[in-house]
Amino acid sequence: MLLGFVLASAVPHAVSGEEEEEAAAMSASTEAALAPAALAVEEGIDYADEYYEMVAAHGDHAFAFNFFVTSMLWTVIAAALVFLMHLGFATLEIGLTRQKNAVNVLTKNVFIISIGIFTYFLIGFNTHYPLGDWIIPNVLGIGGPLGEDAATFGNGGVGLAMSEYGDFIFQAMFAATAATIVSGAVAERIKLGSFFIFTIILVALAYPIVGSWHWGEGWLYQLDTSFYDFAGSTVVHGFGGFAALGAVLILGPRAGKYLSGGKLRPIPGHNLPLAGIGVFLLWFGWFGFNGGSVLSAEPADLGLVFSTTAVSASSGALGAIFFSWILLKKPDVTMALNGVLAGLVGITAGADAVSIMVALFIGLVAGLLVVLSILFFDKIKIDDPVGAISVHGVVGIYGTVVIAFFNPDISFVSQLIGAVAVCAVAFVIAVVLCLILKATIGLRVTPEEEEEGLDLAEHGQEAYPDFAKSSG
Amino acid sequence: MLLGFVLASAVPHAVSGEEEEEAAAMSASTEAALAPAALAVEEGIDYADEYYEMVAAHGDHAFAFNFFVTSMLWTVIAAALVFLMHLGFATLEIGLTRQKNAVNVLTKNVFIISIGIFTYFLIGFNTHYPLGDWIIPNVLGIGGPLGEDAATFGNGGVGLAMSEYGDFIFQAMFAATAATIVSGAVAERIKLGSFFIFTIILVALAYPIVGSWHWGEGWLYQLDTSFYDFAGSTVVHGFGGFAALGAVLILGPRAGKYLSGGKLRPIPGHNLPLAGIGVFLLWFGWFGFNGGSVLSAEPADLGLVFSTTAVSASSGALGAIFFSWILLKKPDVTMALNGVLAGLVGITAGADAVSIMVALFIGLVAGLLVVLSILFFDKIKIDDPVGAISVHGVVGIYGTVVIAFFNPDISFVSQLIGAVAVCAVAFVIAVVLCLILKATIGLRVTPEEEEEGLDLAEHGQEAYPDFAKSSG
Amino acid sequence: MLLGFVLASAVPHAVSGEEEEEAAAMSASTEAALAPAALAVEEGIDYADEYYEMVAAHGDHAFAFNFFVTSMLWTVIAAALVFLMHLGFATLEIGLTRQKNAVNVLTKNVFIISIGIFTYFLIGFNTHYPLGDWIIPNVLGIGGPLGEDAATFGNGGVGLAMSEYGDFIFQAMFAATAATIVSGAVAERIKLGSFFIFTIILVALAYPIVGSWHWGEGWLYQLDTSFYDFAGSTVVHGFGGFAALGAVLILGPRAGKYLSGGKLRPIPGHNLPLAGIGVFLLWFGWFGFNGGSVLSAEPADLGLVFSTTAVSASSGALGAIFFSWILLKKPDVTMALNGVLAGLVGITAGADAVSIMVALFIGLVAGLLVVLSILFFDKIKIDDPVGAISVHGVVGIYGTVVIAFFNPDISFVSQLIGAVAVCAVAFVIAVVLCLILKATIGLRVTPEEEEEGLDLAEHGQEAYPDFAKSSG
Amino acid sequence: MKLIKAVIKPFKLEEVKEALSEIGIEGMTVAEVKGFGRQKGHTEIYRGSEYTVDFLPKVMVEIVVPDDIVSKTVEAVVKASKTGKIGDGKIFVLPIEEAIRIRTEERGESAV
Amino acid sequence: MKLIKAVIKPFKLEEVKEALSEIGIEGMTVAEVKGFGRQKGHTEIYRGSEYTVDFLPKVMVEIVVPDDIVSKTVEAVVKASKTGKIGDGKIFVLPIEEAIRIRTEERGESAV
Amino acid sequence: MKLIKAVIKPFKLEEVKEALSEIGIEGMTVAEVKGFGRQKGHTEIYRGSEYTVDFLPKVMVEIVVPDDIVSKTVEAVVKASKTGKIGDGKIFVLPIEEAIRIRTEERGESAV
Ligand SMILES: Nc1ncnc2c1ncn2[C@@H]1O[C@H](COP(=O)(O)OP(=O)(O)O)[C@@H](O)[C@H]1O
Ligand SMILES: Nc1ncnc2c1ncn2[C@@H]1O[C@H](COP(=O)(O)OP(=O)(O)O)[C@@H](O)[C@H]1O
Ligand SMILES: Nc1ncnc2c1ncn2[C@@H]1O[C@H](COP(=O)(O)OP(=O)(O)O)[C@@H](O)[C@H]1O
Repeated sequence: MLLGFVLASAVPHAVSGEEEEEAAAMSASTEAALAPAALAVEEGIDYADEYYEMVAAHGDHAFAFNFFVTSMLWTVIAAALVFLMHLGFATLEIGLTRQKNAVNVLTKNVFIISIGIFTYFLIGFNTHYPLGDWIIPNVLGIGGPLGEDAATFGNGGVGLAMSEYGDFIFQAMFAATAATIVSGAVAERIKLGSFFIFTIILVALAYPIVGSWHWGEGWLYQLDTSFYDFAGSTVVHGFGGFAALGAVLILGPRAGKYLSGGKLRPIPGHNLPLAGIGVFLLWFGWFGFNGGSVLSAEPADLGLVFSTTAVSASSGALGAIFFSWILLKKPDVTMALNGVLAGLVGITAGADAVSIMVALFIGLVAGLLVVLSILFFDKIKIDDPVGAISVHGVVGIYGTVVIAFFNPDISFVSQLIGAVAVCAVAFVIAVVLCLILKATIGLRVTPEEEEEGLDLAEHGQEAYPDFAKSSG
Repeated sequence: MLLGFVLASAVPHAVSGEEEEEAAAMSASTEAALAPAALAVEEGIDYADEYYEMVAAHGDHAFAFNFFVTSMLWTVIAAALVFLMHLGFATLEIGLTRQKNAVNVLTKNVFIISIGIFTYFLIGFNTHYPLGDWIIPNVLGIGGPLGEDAATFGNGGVGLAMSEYGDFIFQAMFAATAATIVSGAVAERIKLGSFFIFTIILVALAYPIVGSWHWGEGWLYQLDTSFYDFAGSTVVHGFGGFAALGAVLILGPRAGKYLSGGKLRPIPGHNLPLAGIGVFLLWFGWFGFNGGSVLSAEPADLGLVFSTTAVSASSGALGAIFFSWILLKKPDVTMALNGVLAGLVGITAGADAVSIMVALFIGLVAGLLVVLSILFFDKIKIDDPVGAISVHGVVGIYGTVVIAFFNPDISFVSQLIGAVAVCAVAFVIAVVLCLILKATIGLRVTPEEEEEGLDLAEHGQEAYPDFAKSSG
Repeated sequence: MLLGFVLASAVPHAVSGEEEEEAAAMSASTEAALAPAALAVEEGIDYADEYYEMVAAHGDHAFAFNFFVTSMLWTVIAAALVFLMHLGFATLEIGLTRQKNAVNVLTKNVFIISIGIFTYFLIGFNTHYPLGDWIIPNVLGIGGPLGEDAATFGNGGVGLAMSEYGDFIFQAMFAATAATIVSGAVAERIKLGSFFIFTIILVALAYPIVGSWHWGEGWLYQLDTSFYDFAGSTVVHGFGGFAALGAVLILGPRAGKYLSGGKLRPIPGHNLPLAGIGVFLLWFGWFGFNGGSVLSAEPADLGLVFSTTAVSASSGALGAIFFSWILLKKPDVTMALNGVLAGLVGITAGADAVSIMVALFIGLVAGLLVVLSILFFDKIKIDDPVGAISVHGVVGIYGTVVIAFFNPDISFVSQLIGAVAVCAVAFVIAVVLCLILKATIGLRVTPEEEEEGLDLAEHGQEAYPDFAKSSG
Repeated sequence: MKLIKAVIKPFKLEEVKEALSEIGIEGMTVAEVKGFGRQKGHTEIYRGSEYTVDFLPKVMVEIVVPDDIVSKTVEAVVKASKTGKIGDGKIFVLPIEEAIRIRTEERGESAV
Repeated sequence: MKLIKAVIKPFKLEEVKEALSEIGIEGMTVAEVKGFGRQKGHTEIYRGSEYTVDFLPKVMVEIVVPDDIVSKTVEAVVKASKTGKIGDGKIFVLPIEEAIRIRTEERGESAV
Repeated sequence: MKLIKAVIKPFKLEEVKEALSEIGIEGMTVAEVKGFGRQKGHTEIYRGSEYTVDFLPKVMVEIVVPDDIVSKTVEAVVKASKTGKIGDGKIFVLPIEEAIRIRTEERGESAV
């Protein structure tokens, strides 16, 4: 008997009187409830039947339904893991900046994830995935809020084994990432209000529009050989990294970092253990970022993606540790931390498209690259407190392009086009936005506020009021 | 062939000699083990058969078994996520109190989760779910330890797709929450020993008894239209929040907070980034708290619940950020943090019973409400260092009642009865308990100990011995 | 129709042109994609069919495939949880040592997990699981990198329901644990370079070789009654704890701890809340450590293992809190933290082999034992900043042996043989390694470097440059 | 002019500040210090081992005042900071030869 | 010899140090302090309640110099630390009776 | 009475305290400071850029003693804190005009 798909009742599940009575009856039968299940099966008691009916309702698709259930579960768990990356970003950024700005950084990060989810629901999701509903074909589609009937079974086959709610919540966690990346780069000097406006536009509009070119099946997807970016080395990290570069260019470096005479005075982060916590949490969350991007619980891909992700992060760390030790004579722990992240960003484009051995190589090179890139940007006076431009921007492009050499189905040209197009647009959007903010409400705090710290100046709060501060 | 349900062997799985030999034989056949599975299927090798037998043993219920497996997996993962909320509570409370009490706060939090699980096993679970075995019908049942045959398949149909072990471990993580909520409100002045006793009684007895009225299918469940509280806005958070109110009333405010002449001297928390970590972890864990309360891996509800939870938290944060910015002229980060929690508590009663758009609204109002509530309690000299009474108590009631306006199957009157009854009883229990403790072993440390800090006074330890302290 | 197992295509999944076109076509059909699934099933639309085909391809094994999918998902999630334990170890070690060494400790911990995964891929996995391919039968097998066709379905029946990728990534997270345990014990005085070399040898060779005796089905497995160690009380924790003891013996105590005249001057950790974070994270991750060791999503074992793990940790904490309160007159929070860990290590050998009530007892005794053991090692001048020798070594052996009294299928003699053999070998390896390092590049920093702190001496970095330091 | 150095209990700082404000003193400089004295330190415990912490947290207040209000100042500090319990602290009076206000380069009594 | 105690704004420390180095002063000791003065503290907010923080972070630099370079030293400090805004700080000059270099046990001016 | 200000290496504090106790000195006040002197600072590295930290952690011990035990005290401090390596620190002796014990309002030598 084919009962129809009970889950399809996409209106929120209310508590209906009858259902409750049934349930009451059921659990009142204490003995039955505690009986060994073997018995249950033999006697065919209600509760076993209940599952049966639910699943069996799918008839020939019952197998598929169970696979869908597991996949959907993985999707929401992966969403939670990606959510936790925002704590990783927050603690990394707090740790690598000064204590006088810690409240400000925390506020920005709470805001970013909140506005990210909020706007992704209202406009982002349906802009990101126009499903053919373009304003400018393959370039621009603007959508409204996520629909109310988003609990559907089967949203695109094995390749997207989740309901639309699942898709929404997973992608919503990604959306805020772009702004978070920028946050780290512009820290300790940007005005809170301006950063809020910048974030809203970046997250609600820029990210989903640009993202629609690839994941929304826009023009990058339509290239002869599709642009390939598994979990977003380019469309998430590259986008964020180059938006950061644009913003920093307009904003300028922190006061006191570049001295007259071309000398550089580093501004050490105030809590390296906290930065370390951030990186471990990011690595942890990345299992959801990459693993969830399998978009189902397909075990072959899942195993491969977890393995390539972990190995690339590891070799990124090792590359950065030993390279910084040789290059700088000392093992710089902040380089080790950035090495982990470089390994992760580097493998994100191709986590399902290369072998573990290749992942090991990709990560190792990412670890070297990020060290050089950080040194380079410091040299040309692009002041990026957390290294976001290098980690996400430079390594994002690298990771996107490098996989063309290891997987014959991926086109070097398409990868280059995609990476450059996305990053260039991100850069331009950020520059334009920052110029407008600068010309209107102002982009940067005053030198006095910067000196005093944004916590007191903008929030009237101290992050650590009980501790004596050092000013050497 | 119907082999019976092997999982039903509820006695702990021992290692039997034969099984091992079999296993040895199997993995010794290296080549077979590494052969592509396609081959495996074709040749019908042992290990594929082994699964087959296990699942097929359920005969017609084989579909159902797979659904059960996934659901049970989700239950234990959700339990782990809720467990992590206790780290969230711990860091939030440590961050929002002074450094001189950090060891004390940490000790309380390690104790709470430990005694919570411990007593929930020994008495709580079977008191919470009397399964009809009442002493006073629908009001009071006292149970013993969880049974040993708790590995059963099918504990209540789709609505509770987990073994009793799963149910136990998931609910055990909730049990300690009530005490944790109180912990934050009474911090920095309660005697450790008294707090321990208070916690034991609250967690081992009060919480499960009151909880049995709803989740144990007691009188609140028996109302004409059942009281509805999906994951516990009232029965967990309201309960904890009003127990906190009762305790604080007897305990009094921290020394130095309310000055003569009606003036108020805030006592800033010593580590706001740590408080931020706490809130992010709570949000993360709440996906298990609400998501796990689906009580199965049913994908429709799961997607909806994750989405409403995330969106409500987001709009709670945004509501609190902008409201505090307007009201207080500065964006107070501690209000932003409480806004997230308010959004979470607010949606907890109806996470599966409203649309995302309604969740957005519920969270937004929760964000405003919590700001006003915190200001209010400070005005009437109820000193609550972390805002627990407002976040969990006030918003808990709000979240419980508000859903009646959005879901026709939920009764406003039932919601009001439930919320008021549970909160009132929690309040009375806490007041009585605290009065008894005050009259006997004493509830509060001496003024000297409070001044010196509970870490030195009660523990003879310092949380941060290497850092210089500030006393301005 | 039997299509064969698509997942068996163990070569990394590339993006093939046709697949993409198909997908494009599919999601272009917007309406269909959003239609309620009930409809979908009725009309038999493509995407539902796609699942169907994938699963149905397994023919009679389709049930089994779904179970495998869920199990494999659990394996990778559990791997991520075990990964997070490394953040737990890192923060615990940072918190229990002095601020002047925090950068050094963080560096070590980033290195450990990275080199652990890195070498486990290149050599460890296939050394750990020789699959009969021994050099010295049942004692020593040395393997190469993990193969490229590791995405296979069915790697050992219900008892190992994961692909080899899954097995690799889960076990890789364990591998680094041994070195992490040592890290805590040798903290604040070991040379970074020497520690790196020590770690590489321990993790890449010693751990997998010794581990192969049990989990690789070597001689311990071949005992008349197999040695039983569910998730590794001995083969992970005991191994690490006794390696730590060996290393500390050669390294000696930290300067200033043992004064002339037999007096002891404790060296308090600089950040107890951070240590608390570490312990909560370890507890959280342990659900993956023990739960994942079920090696499938078998719900009966999963529920039992989560329950025994949580209850044992709880009673470990309570045991240590009250015992230290009675013994030392004050509730020492570091003892409470070690109590949690003792409860966890204690139950690790038998988490699936005892009832919850027995787990409660095992944890309680572990909590007492760890307090006594820490006092004992301090008395005999074995300086172990984090208590690793006691928590992992002593309690590891205890947990391994004690289960023989509760489970008739486990042999006391086998347990003793296994525990002693593994721990003794770990101890000897560590002693020899440290002696060699001492004689060559040097094992310990100079007294001046130790005094100044390893952060400045070895890294030229400060963990908390903005905070004033205290030197009382 | 004199420099009055007062070592007091930390929680008395607020009261001392107010007492000084009341008698018209508009400036002071405060440092966190640790004191060793007749008031013995306390015993702490760490992982089972007891040890004594000899140094207790104190606050040192430095106030430069014209000669004529030295005794008034000392009295104000004593009154505000006294609890009568051991460890209340000390006041030391030192001679000052010159005082300069950086902002205006004023010198002498008008600078303080 | 004199002891010059200068209370300055924290971000001026680097400049003061360099100014002193330039006139050949090779030693100084610096402490984090908090200042109370005409420069009023700021208002902070915490959970909705405003409160004033009266004490502002300052740095105290102590420099012992031979008598003959006291005024040069004072001038250098003034020049380097002056912003002209309220709260720039003070310099106090105190007599020193003896100075000893611990390492060599030298005494007097050669010790500083 | 004299105020003895000793700037020493932090890890010598314990020894200095014991040396002073031995000669019967029962009180002292200690502050964390940073020193700049002939002992050059160290080089640190952060994200690939080197920089020098000129200020080194030191501890300042302030001890008020009657005139007659000044030299004994100075000797005790020198002995306990000397390593012979650069950066051992300085001792300065300043005149004190008055000392008051807050608790008892005793004045003069009996107050210290
Ligand atoms: N001789 C001294 N020189 C400098 N500071 C001192 C001296 N004696 C005491 N102090 C300071 O005064 C504080 C209080 O002194 P103490 O002897 O404990 O109590 P009381 O002031 O009640 O006699 C000490 O903690 C220390 O900071
Ligand atoms: N009488 C005083 N004694 C000691 N320190 C003082 C005194 N007056 C001011 N100071 C210190 O000098 C700092 C600056 O003084 P303030 O009155 O705010 O501004 P200005 O120096 O511009 O007059 C104060 O913060 C305080 O540290
Ligand atoms: N002129 C000075 N005034 C105040 N403090 C000084 C002076 N010279 C040195 N010091 C303090 O003494 C410490 C040690 O001095 P330094 O010149 O490095 O070595 P040494 O004492 O061995 O000559 C310095 O770090 C500083 O704190």
